[in-house]
Amino acid sequence: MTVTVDWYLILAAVLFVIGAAGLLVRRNAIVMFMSIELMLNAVNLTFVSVGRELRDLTGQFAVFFVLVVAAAEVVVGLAIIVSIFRTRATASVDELSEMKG
Amino acid sequence: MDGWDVAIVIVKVLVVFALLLAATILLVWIERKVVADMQNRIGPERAGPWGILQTLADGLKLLFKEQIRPNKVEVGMYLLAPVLTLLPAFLIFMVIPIGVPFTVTLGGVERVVSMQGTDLNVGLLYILAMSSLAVYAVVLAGWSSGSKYPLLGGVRATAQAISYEAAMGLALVPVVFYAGSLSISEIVAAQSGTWGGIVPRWNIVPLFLSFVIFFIAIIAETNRAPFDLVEAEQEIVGGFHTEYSGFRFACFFLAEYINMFNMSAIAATLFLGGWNGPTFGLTGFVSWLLPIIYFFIKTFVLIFIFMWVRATLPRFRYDQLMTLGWKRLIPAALLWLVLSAVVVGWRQFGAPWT
Amino acid sequence: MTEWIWLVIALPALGTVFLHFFGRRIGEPYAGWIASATIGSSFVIGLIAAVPFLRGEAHAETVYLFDWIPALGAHAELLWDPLSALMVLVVSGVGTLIHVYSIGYMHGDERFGRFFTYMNLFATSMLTLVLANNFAVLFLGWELVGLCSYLLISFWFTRPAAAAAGKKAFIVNRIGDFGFMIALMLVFTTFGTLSYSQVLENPGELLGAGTATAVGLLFLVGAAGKSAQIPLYVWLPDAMEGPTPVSALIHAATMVTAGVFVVARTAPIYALSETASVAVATVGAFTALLAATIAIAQRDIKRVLAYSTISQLGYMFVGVGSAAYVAGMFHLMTHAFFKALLFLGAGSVIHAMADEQNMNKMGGLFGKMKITGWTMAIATLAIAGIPPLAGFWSKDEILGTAFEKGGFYYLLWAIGLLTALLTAFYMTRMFILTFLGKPRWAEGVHPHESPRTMTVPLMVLAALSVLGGLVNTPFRLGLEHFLEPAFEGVELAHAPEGALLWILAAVSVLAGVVGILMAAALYLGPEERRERLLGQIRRPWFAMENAYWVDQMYGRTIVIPGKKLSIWAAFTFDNGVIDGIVNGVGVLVQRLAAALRPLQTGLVRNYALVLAAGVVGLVVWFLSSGGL
Amino acid sequence: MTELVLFFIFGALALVGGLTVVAARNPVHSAMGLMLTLFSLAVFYVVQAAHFVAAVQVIVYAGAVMTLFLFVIMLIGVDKAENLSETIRLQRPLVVLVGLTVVVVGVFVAVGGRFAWITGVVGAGPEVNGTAEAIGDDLFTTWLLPFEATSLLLIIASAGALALAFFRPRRREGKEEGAP
Repeated sequence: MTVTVDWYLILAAVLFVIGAAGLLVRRNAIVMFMSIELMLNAVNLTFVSVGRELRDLTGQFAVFFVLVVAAAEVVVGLAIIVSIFRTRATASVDELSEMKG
Repeated sequence: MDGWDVAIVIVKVLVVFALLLAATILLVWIERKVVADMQNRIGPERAGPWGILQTLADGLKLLFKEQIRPNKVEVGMYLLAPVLTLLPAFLIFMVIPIGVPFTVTLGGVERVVSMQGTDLNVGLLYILAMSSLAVYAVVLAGWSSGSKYPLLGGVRATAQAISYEAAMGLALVPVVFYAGSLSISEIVAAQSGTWGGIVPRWNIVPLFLSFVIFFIAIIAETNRAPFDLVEAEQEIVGGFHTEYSGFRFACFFLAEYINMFNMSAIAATLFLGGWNGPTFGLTGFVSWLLPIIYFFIKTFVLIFIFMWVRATLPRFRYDQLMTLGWKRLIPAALLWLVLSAVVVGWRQFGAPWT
Repeated sequence: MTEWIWLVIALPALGTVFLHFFGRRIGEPYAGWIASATIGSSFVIGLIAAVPFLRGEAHAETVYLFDWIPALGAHAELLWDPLSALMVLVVSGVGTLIHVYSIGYMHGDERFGRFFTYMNLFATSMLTLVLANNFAVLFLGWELVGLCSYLLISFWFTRPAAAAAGKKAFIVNRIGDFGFMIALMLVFTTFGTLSYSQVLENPGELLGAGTATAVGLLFLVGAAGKSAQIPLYVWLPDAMEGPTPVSALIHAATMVTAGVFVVARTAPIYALSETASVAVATVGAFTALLAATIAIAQRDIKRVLAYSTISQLGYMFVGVGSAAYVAGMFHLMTHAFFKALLFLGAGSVIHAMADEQNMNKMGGLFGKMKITGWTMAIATLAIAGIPPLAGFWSKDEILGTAFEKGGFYYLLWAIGLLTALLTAFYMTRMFILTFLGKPRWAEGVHPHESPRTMTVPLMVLAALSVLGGLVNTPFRLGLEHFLEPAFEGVELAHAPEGALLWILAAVSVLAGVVGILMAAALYLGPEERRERLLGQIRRPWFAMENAYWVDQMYGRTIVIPGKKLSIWAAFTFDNGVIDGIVNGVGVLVQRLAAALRPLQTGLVRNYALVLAAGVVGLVVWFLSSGGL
Repeated sequence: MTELVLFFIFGALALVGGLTVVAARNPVHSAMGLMLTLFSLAVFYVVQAAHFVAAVQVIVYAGAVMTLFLFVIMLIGVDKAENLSETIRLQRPLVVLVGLTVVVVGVFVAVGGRFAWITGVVGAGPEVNGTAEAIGDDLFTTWLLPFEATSLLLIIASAGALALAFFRPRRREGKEEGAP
C-alpha cells in the first residue's frame, strides 16, 4: 500500500472542513482567525501534494506566497482585534453587530 | 541504507545527547567559577577537585526534591513545558559539524561518517526554525502556571523573541551570501583557507558587524543577562519558572545552558570558521582530532564572553531592550546586509559599469 | 512657419494662465504689457505665416495637433488659409492696439490684472474660432467668446446694469447658439463628420437643396446671435455697460464679426441655397436700416456707436448674403479699423469727461483734445463713405454687388443706400455734438487729452482707416486675389464694372455727403430750427430714441411668459409631479428595505455561513451538471 | 513504507490538532492544536521533498504567526474558558449540513474517479526537489513580480499594523481616560 496524492487531498479536505466549521461555530475572533489559518494550511497541503504528483515546483511557490500573505493578514488582523478589544473589551464577534439592519 | 547506517545515526544521536549533557555540567561549574573570579570570590570548591562535581551534586539534589504543583495550573501545558524546552535545545545541535568526516569500513562497505548529526540543505533555516521554537516552552510555562509573575515573564519572552529573531535572521543573511549555500557544512567549508596566508578566511573578518549583531541577538534569545527580563528576579520574582521546582525546574536550567552552548557553537561555526584551523601538515588521527579541538576552543571562547557579559553588564530596562532591538540592531543588520550584497554581487558579476 | 501657427493661440492662452495666477501680484501696468506682448507676438507670427499668401504662392494648409474626438472627425486641427489669416491679422492686430489702449484706459482699476486675463482669454478664444479646421473646434471658440463677452461686459459687476447686461448678452447668445448647434447636428448627420475638409470640399454631393437651406438658415440664427442681427441684436447696445476697450474689441472689431466669418467660411453651403443667401442678405439689410434709424436719436455716445455697429454688421451680411464674400470680409476688415477707432475715441472722450457718456453734456471738445478730435473726424468720414477713406471702398463694393445681382436685390441696394445716408447723418451728428459747438459740460469737468498709451493706438487706427481701403480698390483687387484660394469652388459675385461702377459710386458718395450736410445744417445751425423740426417729428423721434421699444416688447411677449412658465414648472410641476415620482420611488425603496433589513443580522458568522453554503452549492451544481 | 507510517502518524496528529483548534474552550489550547497541525504539515512537506517550504513553514508559522497569536491572547487576557453554547439559531445544524455536503461530495468525487484530471501528466518527469536553490532560481526569475508584490504587501501590512497599534479611541464625554 502506498500513499497516493488522493490520501493527502482527502486529509486536506477534512482539515479544511474542520477549519471552516471552526470559523462558523466559534465566537472568539482569535480562534476564528486560527481556523482560517487551518483552512489556508489545508489548501497549502493540496498545493504541495498535487505539485509533487505533477512534477511541478509551482505548487510550492503557491505555498510560499500563501505563507507571506497569511503572515501579512495575521499581522493586520491581530492588530484590528487588539484595537477592537481596546474599545469594546471583548473579542467576541457576535457583539460587534452595530451594522445590523 | 542498511542496518549499519541506522546504527551510525543512532550513535550520532546518542553522542550529541551525551555531549550536550556533559557540556552543561561543565558549563555550570565554569560559570560559577568565572563569575566568582570576576567578583573576587572563590566559588565552589568542596565537591571534587576545584569543586568540579558541584553541578552533579546540585543536579542530584534537584532530582530528589519535591515537585510542587500549584492548584491553579493548567495541568497539561504545565507538564508539557519543561519537556518542550529541551526538545529544540537538543535538536538544534544536530546540524552543527564539530569536525572533519572520517572513513570507516563497516559491513564490508567503506562509509564516510561526517561529524555532524545530519547535513540539511536548508540547515541554516533549520537553525532559525528551532531557535524560534525555544520561546514556546517559556511562554507556555509562564501561562500555564496560572500566576501573575510567570505570565508577565511569558509575555516578555514573546515580545523579546519576536524582536530579536528578526535581527538574528538578518545578521545571518550575509553569511549565506558569502557561502552561497544554506547548508552548514558548506558554510564551514567556505571559510577554510586564509587571506594572504595570515588572516583566516573566517566570516567574522568581512562581517564583523553582522557577528556583533548576531551575538547580541543570541544573548537575548537565550534570555541571558543582560537580557534576562524574562526571569528578572527583582521585578517578577523568577519569571516563567517561578512555580516550577525539582526536576521540572532542572529541565529549564538544563535547557538554558544547552542553548548557550548551542548558540556559541553556531556563532563559532558561522563566523569563526567552525572546525577550521591550522593543521601544521599533520595527517592521520591527529588531523581528525585537531578540528574538533579547534571547534571546542572557539565555542568556549564565545561562552566565556557570554559569562563575561553577564558578570559585567546590568540588566536592560524593557523599553531599552525594544529600542536596541528595533532601532539599532535591525537597521544596522539591514545596512550591513545591503552592503555585503553589493560586495558579493560585485565580486561575482563585476562592477556595475562593466 | 505654418506648423508653428498653434503658437498664435498658445501665446495668449499662456498669458491667460499666467495672468490668472500672477496678474494681481505683478499689477499695473506690467500685467497689461504682458498681455499686449502675448497678443502682439501672435500678430507677428500670423504676419510671418501669412507672407506666402501675400505673395500668392501658398495654398491652404492644415496643422494637426492631436486627436480630440475622432468619432466626430474633430481633431485639434488648425486651418491656415487666407480667410483665417485675414481674421487672425485683424483680431490680433486690432486686439494688440486695444490692449495697449486699455493699459491707459484701465489705469487705476482695482482689478487691472483680471481685466487683462479676460482680454487674453478672449483673444485665445477668438483665434481658436477663426483657426479651427472643423466645426467642433469652431464651436469651442464660439462658446468661449460668448463666455468672455459675458465676463467682460459684466466686468464692473457691482453695477447692477452691468451685471444684467452681461446676463442678457449671454442668454441672447445662447439662443443663437441653439440654432448653431442644430446646424452642426444636421451637418454631422448628413456628412458623418465635422471636419471642414470633408464637409466643405464638395457639399453638393451629400447635401440636398432643402437640407442646405435648413443648414444655412440655422447657421444664420447662430450668426445673428453672435453678430447682433434682427431679431437677436438687443444684447449689443446693453453691452456698452462694459469698459469701453471691451466694446471696441468685442462688440465692434472682432467677436461680432464671428457670424460674418461663419457665413463666409460655410460659403460652399450657401452657394447651394439661394433661399438661405437671400435670407442672410435680407436680414442684414433690414438690420442695417433699423439700427441706423435708432442710432439717429440716441443721446449716449456709446449707444450711437453700438447701433452703428449693428448697422454696419448688417452691411456685411448683405455682402456675404449676395455671395460677395470678399466684399463682406473687406468691410469686416475696414469696419474693424474705423469702428475700433470710434470706440477708442469715444472712450478717450468719456475718459476726459470723467465718465460722462451723454452727448448733450459735451460739445466743444475739439480744442481740448486735438488728437482724439482729428482721429474721430477721420473715422466719421470713413464710416460715412467719403472717398478715399476705408469705408468708402468696402461699402461701395457691397452696394455695387447688390445692385449687380438685380431683382430682389434692388430693394436691398436701396435700403443700403438709405442706410448710408442715415449713417453719414448720425455720425456727423455725433461728431458735432461731441466736438463742436459750445461746451455744455457739467461743472467740475476739466477735459484733457488722454495719455500716450491711448493716443498712439488711436493714431495707428486712424492711419489704417485712411489707408485700409486701398487693399481692394476697383483698380487693384488686392484682397480679392488674396482671399481667392479660400473660396475655391464658390462662385463669387462682383461689383459692376465700367460706367455703372462710377455712377453707383457717385450715388453713394452723394448719399454720404447729403447726410453730412443735413446733420451739419441741423446741428450747427440755429437751435430754434432744430427744435422746430424735432417738434414736428416728435412721435417717430421718440420711438427711435427708445429703440422702438423692442426690449419692452420682448419682455412682454417672451420674458414674462417664460418667467410664468418657469414658476409653474418649479413650484407646481416639479413639486407635484417630479417630486412625487421621486418620493414615491424613495418610499418604495424604504418599504422594500424595511422588509429586507432583518437579513442583515450584523453577525459575521451568519454571513460566513451563507457564503460557505453558496460556494458549496455552486460546486455541487457544477459537479452535477458535469462541469468539472 | 516510511511514508505510509508517517502519513498515518502525522495525519492523525494533524486531525487531532485541527479538532483541538475548533473544540478547545481555551484559546491557548487552540493555538497549541494549530501548532500541532502545522508541524504535521511541515513533516508532510519534508516527506514530499519540499524542504524549503517545510523550513519556511516552521519559521513563519511557529516563529512568527503563532508567537503573535499567543502574544495577543495573553495581551488582551482572553485566556478564560469560553462559553461554547450557540446563540445563533440554526447555525450549528446548517454548519453540519454544509460540512456533510462537502464530505459527501468529496467521497462522491473520489469514488467516481473524478480526480482523473490529475493522472494525465503524472510521472512526466523527474521528482521535483524543493531545495532552497531550486526555489530561489525560479523565485527571482519567473516569480519576480509576485515576489515584489508580496514584499510590498508585507510593508503595507506592517504599516497598517503600526497605524492600528498607535490608534487610540477618542475619549468620550464623561469617561475616564484609559478606560477600555
